[in-house]
Amino acid sequence: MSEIEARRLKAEEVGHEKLILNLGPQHPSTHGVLRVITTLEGERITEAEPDIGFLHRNFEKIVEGWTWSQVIPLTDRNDYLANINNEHAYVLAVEKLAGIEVPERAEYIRVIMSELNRIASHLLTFGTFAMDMGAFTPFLYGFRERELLYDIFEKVTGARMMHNYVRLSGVRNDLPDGWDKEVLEFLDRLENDVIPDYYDLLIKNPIFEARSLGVGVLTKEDAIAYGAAGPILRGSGIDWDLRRDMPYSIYDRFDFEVITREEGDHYARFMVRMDEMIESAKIIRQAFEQMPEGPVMGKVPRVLKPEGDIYSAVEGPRGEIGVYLVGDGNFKPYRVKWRAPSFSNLSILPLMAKGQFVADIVLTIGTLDPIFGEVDR
Amino acid sequence: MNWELLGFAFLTGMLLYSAFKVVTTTYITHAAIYLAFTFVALAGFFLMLSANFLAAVQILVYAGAVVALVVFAIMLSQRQDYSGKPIEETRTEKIERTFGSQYWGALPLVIAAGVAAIMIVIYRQVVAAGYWTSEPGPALEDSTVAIANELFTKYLIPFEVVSLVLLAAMIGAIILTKREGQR
Amino acid sequence: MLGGVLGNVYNATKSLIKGHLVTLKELRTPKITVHYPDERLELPLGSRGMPALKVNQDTGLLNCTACGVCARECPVDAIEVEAVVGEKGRKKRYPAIYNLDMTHCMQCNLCVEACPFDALEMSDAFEISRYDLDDLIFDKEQLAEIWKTHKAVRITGGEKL
Amino acid sequence: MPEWVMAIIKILIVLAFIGLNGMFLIWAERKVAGFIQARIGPARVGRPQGFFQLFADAIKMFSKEDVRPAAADKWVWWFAPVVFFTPVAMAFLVLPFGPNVIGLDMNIGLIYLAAVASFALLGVFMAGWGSNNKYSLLGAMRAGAQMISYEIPLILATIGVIMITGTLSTQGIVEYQVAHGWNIKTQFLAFVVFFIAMLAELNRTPFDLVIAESELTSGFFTEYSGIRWGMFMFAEYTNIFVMSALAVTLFFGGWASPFGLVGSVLIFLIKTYAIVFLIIWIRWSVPRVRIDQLMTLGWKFLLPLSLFNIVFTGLILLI
Repeated sequence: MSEIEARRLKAEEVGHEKLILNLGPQHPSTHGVLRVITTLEGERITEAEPDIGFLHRNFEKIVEGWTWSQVIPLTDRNDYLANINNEHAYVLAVEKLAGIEVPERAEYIRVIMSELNRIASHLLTFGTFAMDMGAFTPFLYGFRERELLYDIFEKVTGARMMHNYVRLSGVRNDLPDGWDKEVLEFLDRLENDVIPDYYDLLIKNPIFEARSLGVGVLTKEDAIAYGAAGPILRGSGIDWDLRRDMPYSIYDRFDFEVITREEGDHYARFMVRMDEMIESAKIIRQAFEQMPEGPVMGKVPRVLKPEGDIYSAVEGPRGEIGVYLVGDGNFKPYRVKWRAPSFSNLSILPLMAKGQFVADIVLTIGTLDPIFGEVDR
Repeated sequence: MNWELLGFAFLTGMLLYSAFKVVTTTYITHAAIYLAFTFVALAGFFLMLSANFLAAVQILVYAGAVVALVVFAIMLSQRQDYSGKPIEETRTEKIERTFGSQYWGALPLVIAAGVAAIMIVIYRQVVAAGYWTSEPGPALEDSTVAIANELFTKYLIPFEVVSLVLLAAMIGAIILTKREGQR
Repeated sequence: MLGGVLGNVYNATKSLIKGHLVTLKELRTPKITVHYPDERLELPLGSRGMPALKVNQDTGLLNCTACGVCARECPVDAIEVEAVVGEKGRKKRYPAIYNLDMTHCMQCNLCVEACPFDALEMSDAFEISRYDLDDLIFDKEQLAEIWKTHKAVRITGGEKL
Repeated sequence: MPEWVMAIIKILIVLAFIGLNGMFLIWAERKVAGFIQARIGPARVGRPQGFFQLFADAIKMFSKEDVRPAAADKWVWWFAPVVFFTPVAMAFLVLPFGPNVIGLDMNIGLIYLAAVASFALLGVFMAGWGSNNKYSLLGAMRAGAQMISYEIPLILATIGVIMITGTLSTQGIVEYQVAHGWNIKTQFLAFVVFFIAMLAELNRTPFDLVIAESELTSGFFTEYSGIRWGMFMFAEYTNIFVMSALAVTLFFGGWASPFGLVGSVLIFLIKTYAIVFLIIWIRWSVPRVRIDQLMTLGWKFLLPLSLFNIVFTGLILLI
């Protein structure tokens, strides 16, 4: 007996008429391949159960057969919207484990690229959230800006998405000449033209406000209990950002604010992302000012056989990307555990979906913004 | 060719067949859809009688709104699950199983056609005998205005009373259908 | 209360009109769409397509010595190398077979970084779709051909583009 | 020429117009959407603006396989596009294209239009039920709630115009406006209500909950393909044209020219397509509302407003 039949029988026993609706895995708005089994009463959801694993590709086991440096291109594919952040997380962990030194300039480049990637990811989230709400145009505006940003990425890393740019002890290559000007131009345009347009087009729209204000509220307690991360945590009013609270790399040298909102609804989570883009721009500007000249690659030991275990985490666009590594003195990792923020964020969905309209669960998935490369790994 | 007669025959057939199906079909949604077609055929009769306004109102109120509400009520109250008819057995097979031959499926059509034929004969006889040959009503222009004038002068009080009764019925229905906890 | 409602209506209308003006403005802005097969974007230097085998300009031979480092470094085992050791007239080892399986390759640049002999480069050849999977396994002649016909650049560690 | 030949010719003209207009609007929507979204839209077939895309689309639609879900309610499923399409075509009977270009100048023109429009709901129901698909069913339920709720303000909004012009005939309304100026001047409130209700009747964004591709995939026509899907599309876009034409007739003087020139079919079409553009423009600018917000807007805002408009117009007329 399939689970749907079982649910139907259960519903019949209770004597209520319930409609079991399968959202996904092939559904235009489930980000990636998420299947949510929802039980409906009219248009209200009484129960929602996410079913994941359609994109499972055994990341953690595969890398046990690869050398330490071979893993880097694969980390790109975990959260494919935050490639540099993922590479950064992994590389930081290995560097800590093996005690590798990183040159100053490489640290700055890593920070700049990570923050740019955060902006790219939030631009996409802006777009997909608008599309979940039925507004198609902001989606394409978000994508347009992101594409321009990817052009900038391509000039440095040689690829638009799967950069494979961060290396143990540094980054693969130095920034090309004049690249910083391009980035700063993009940031100026983003802050002065693009984001105000977004405000006019979508965020101040009365329908947008009606759909997002006070909907899908996540309380502080629940956010902590479910291990929410990133903008979802901060949207519920918890002031926690790894970049400030557990500074890694060189984040303690920058002056930026951690955006929090008290309400915990769709609007709050959405606005946290919008404001974080501006904070990221701030960090990038400071980084360009402070950046020293010098090499971008340090010395990597010829034979890399670290021993011991380590947990290290970075703040990705979706929250804490944690990497737990165990090395047994071999040229391959003994165990890699990937703490994906989307996974823990998605676990809140059943709680938040209860009592919502069908239309709102789509928005809830939109603000949780899970990336299935990362959820299923 | 008498176009009027042809139209009458068509409408009669449609009306009788769909009315027959409303009560005999086993699927309640189908019944509602047949009901809509019955109303449309009825509107066709109004049109033939030059009562344009009534025909339009017939479609607007009955075929449009009432049937929609009926379908709504069906969908909201149905106890069975939502799968339509069983797919194992086609209609032809079912008829064959019940009657022994699939050709019995045409029975309602035959009956409808027969009744339609009888109606046409009667119509012709009656018309030929001159019973119904009243003068054609007043010119078309006045139909709407005439109805409005009647409604708002002569029948004003009954009209308002009916609307009040309907309102009361509506509120009553809402209260009755609300579940205990929601009151 | 009525005033509040009217104020809301006013604000909503105003912001709706503002939003519509944004889309109206976009009607006239220049489009960034590129009609791909007819027009192409200039790829930046170092844009990664598929790897190519570098040919020595003077001798016309491959730089590759078939040492097999790239094959070992490749995470997805896309490279297959077999060496021939010194025939007459040629000093170095050279590859008898050098196959690159583009059905596996993820264009990560790791083989180029590993190569100690300046024999591999990332070319900007990205239009590599074929009707047959077997055609996606490139042998050494094809890889050299790609190096000759495409812009290729080698980035190994830390230098500027 | 006998009357029935004329009738058949007229029907053919209307069908040809529906086909061409539907294809043109689909193309125009894609083009406008493209330009609004910083793209260029269709540009391949018939360069440079992709005008022949509409024929390519039509050919594709006709040649695609007509897939019927195994568990569909066969006849209901089969008839739904027909029931949805017919009323739309019937509406052309009373649209006043020009001074003498009208199918039939009925004295109940507006009520005829309302009746015909209300019948399309049955097609939606049949499609939603017959597909035997939960998304379709939800879409049909939403369609029912939405269309019933918004038909009332839609019709009530026209009553103000009827009271002023004193006729239900569409041609009569236009002739009144030729003599007395456009109704939009006196009936602005009615126009606002009419326009919002019209968007909802047409299932266009921001009221496209019936289709709601992010929630219900495609609502009631999720299961349709090929020409059957095409019929829904044609009906939908023709409906946009009909409703815009109705708005022009009621509020913008129909075929009357604004500058005192002779009115003509061309002016009527220009006005109508201007409204169509407005509808397309709105679609690509706003998000979608939720079902409860839709109901609230319809019953608590538009209905009182349209009633107020009637009372107000009546008072003015009395004084």
